[in-house]
Amino acid sequence: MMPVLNFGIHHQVFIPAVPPDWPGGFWWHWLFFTVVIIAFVLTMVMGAIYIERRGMGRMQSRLGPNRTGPFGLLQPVADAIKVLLKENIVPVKADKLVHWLAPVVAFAPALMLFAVIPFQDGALLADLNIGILYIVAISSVSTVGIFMAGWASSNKYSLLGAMRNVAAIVSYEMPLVLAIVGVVLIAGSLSLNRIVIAQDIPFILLQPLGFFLFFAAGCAEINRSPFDLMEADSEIVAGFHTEYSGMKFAMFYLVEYAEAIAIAAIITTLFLGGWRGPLLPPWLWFVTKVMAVFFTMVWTRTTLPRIRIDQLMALAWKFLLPLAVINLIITAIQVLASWPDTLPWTLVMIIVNFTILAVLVLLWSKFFFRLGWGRIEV
Amino acid sequence: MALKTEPFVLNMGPVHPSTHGVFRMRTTLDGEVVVDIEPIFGYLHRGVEKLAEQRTYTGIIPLTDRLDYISSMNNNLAYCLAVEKLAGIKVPERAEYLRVIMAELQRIAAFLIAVGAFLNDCGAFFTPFMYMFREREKIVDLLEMVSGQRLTYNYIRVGGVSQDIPEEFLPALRTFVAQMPGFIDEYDRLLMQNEILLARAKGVGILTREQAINCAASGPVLRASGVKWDIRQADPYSIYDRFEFDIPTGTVGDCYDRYRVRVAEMRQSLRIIQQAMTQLPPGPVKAAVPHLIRPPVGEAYAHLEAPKGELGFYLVSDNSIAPYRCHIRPPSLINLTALRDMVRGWKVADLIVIFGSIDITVGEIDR
Amino acid sequence: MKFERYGIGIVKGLMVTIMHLLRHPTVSQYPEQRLNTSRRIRGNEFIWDQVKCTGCGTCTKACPQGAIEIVTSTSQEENKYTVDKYQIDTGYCIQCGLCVEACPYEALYLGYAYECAKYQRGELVQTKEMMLESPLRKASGYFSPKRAAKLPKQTLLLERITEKK
Amino acid sequence: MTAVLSGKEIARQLTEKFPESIIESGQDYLVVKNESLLAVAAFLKDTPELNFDYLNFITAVDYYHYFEVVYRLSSLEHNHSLVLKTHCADREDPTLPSVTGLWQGADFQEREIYDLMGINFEGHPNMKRIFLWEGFAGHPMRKDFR
Repeated sequence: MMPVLNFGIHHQVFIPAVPPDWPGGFWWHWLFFTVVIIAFVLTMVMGAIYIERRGMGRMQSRLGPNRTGPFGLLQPVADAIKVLLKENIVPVKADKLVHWLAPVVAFAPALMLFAVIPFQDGALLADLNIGILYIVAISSVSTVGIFMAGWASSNKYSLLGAMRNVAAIVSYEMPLVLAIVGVVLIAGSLSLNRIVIAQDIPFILLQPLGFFLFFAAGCAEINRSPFDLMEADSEIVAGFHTEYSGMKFAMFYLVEYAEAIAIAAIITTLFLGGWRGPLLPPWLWFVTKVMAVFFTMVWTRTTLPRIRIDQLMALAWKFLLPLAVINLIITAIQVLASWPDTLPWTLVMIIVNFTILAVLVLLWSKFFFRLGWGRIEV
Repeated sequence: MALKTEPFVLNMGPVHPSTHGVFRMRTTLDGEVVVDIEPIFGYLHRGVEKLAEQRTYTGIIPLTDRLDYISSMNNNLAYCLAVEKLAGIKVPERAEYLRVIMAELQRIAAFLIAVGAFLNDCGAFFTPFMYMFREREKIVDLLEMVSGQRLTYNYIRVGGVSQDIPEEFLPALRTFVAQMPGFIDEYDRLLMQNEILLARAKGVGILTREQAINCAASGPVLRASGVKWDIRQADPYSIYDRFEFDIPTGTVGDCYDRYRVRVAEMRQSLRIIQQAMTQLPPGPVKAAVPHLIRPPVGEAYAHLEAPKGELGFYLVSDNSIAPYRCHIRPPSLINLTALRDMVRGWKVADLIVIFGSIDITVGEIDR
Repeated sequence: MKFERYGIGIVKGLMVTIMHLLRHPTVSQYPEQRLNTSRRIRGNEFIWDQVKCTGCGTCTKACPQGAIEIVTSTSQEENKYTVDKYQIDTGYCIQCGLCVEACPYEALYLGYAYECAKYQRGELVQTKEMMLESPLRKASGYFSPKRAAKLPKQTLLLERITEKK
Repeated sequence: MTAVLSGKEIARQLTEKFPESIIESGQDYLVVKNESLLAVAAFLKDTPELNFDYLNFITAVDYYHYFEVVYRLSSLEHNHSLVLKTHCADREDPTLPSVTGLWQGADFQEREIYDLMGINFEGHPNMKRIFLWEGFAGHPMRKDFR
């Protein structure tokens, strides 16, 4: 049975990983979804760039790009063409091979993330039963590419940016994973499709603290503001891609947005009910939710200043990590207690969970969280 | 700190997004920590002081526009005060009031840029900058209306101002003064209590009271360190003794205090404009001053409270049509004296924030 | 227990930015939408009045940049100079307006136009034939209230934006 | 209003303490010998009733046969000011003691004077050109600079 054509049926039955009996086996499926994913990612990135630039423009009391095409819709295309036609400049002292390889290494994992994200019920490249583990494993591989870029550029700004990025990823992986575990506990599966199916009510209501932690850690992971230290333009010029131009820069630009879309898609899948929703077709629900999450990222980027590297670390280890552990324990207790799945009990749960969020965040920031000293005697 | 690391040198600038012009800092970093910095100037050196020795007294006014190019009116005023002191020229009443209005409008505009750029350095992605520029645009509109230029106003003359304000100026100014406090409140809401900004700016880059005085810091930098010293009240020039206003001061002398002092000063400037607007008398706007001024032999120092600090002109006359020596006391340059002590031990990110909170204009540093 | 610092500031800031989505943008679309400049704009053209100019050269002395060149010869009939050559290098000009201010006969004005970029430096030199007033080359109202009154009113951002507050 | 202290008044106090240090004194200025500059400056800064803790600016004026270096001092506490001057006759290698030890604010200004006027300040921690590049010939603010 091929999941491509039979959306919404196969999830009750466990599907063994045997090749279907049509010619080509999994290859058609693979080909179809690879094309779909690349098209989807590229389109979504363009949409994201458009939303980011226009939305940010309007929030900053200006218009944003509005000259290319109707409402400036073709601006991402124009940007892409411009960047393709640019000269590719490589610094003389750069490590040529690594410099060339870095964008590719960064770009591939960003695409690979989408392999396990369900666009509709069962509509995904590989319904891995360890989907979320796969995501956790793959999402930090981009860092290798970014560090390669920073190292190979032989530029001190690039190196600083790359170092910051590695430090941030290493720290933020922990609360990120722990926040996911809460969801996995409730859903009882590691497969993203199963998690979506388990969400009769979006998990943001059952896991508000988990959502908050995941959003913060996710933003840090993909270096969106206020955690955009690795390309902090006012401090280290452009961070790791200072020395990149032309198509290679475009790749990094693409990675940045593809990762943002990926995180938004994961948040949608884990917390917002994925493709589920009334009236509209599932894929439209999915895209809408992704864009809504992305808009929130744009919104925070427009408003918030950037935090410092030691504060970033402090936030990860002293704030997000303990809260994530507490969240995990509370979720485990809730799951073990196995509250009845009826409406009044669910409402109580929602209220309890939000209260826990508010109380924990306030208590922690008031009594336990200290940023520490910023100055070091030299 | 058992890990032994090797410091490296990073040249920040002259082309860098947040060095506010062509300014260069030769920083020695140990990882992210700033071990040492050496500011390097001179990329915008135009020899204004030497040029001034070859120009007529009136011809220097356009030059002063180009010192601190975001507060041209204050520069014009400082220079004209010095020449008036040197030549003993009395300025008509109306001109004095117009000067005060223009100088205060310019001060608000300059502080808007200072605060916007500071918040931008903190990493707020251009949003405060854009909002501040929107307000500055309104001021620039007003100043364009009276002077005909948007940046280098060249409006204040020796013995008054170049021409009277047009009749549509006062109503527009009234609207502006009525609107502006609302906008300042909005900026306060935007970032004043933001936790991230507090974490980034509070306690960062502390300049103690003693050191601020010893380093001859002036303006908001000095006041943020808790020194109640504003030349408008300490040594009133023009007609500032007729207005009521407070001097906002900080307590700690960190970046956040400097930011807060600037925002508070905008409100005080609005108060001054409001008073000046209501008291504005009719009359001539320029004293009878010859085209080529020949002040008697002597010297004069006139200083005023520019947005950056104490801006002074030290003029020596030899009774010719050009000054024998024209020295400019640049507040931006002197405020930077303490930069090294302020940033040592902080991170690179703090270096940018501290530097942004001092608020310099390279046109004035290098002259 | 004060809750001032625990997220309230961030939420306030987020509210300010999101509210701006509902406001008018403050920008103008330049080539299509032109705002009126100040009536006293010091544009980068010069308008020279052939009749009023006596060739006294005050403007040359007043110019801090030395951008004005004037060559005169004494005329036999009238008690006045004839201006043989009068040219301003707007490449040197800094639009300070001191020449206009200095002119005792109101013979020199700054232009109202501001789009006078040229491709070559030589084209920036304005000779006396080029500087005559014409409907295409309007004079600005700088130091001339009479002319200023005829020019269109300046667009102010203050009035153009209809935001609340 | 900042009170301008009479140079003559200060000169009287100074001659008691440092005899033969004053060259000339006027209504609002005071010219001291350059060898006693540091002592006078320290006295002006540290005497409680004078307390000149704020150095407004330093500049130098070239009078062809000598350089005049001008220090304008203020007291933020008492709100008074004084112009202190000193002369430097040597044109080839003019040297003055640096006041950076007393007022750190003199740092960049002394470097500026060294750069543009060519007056060497002894005791300055980092005496090198500030605006012009190393290796620039001459000092442009001198009147005979071509």
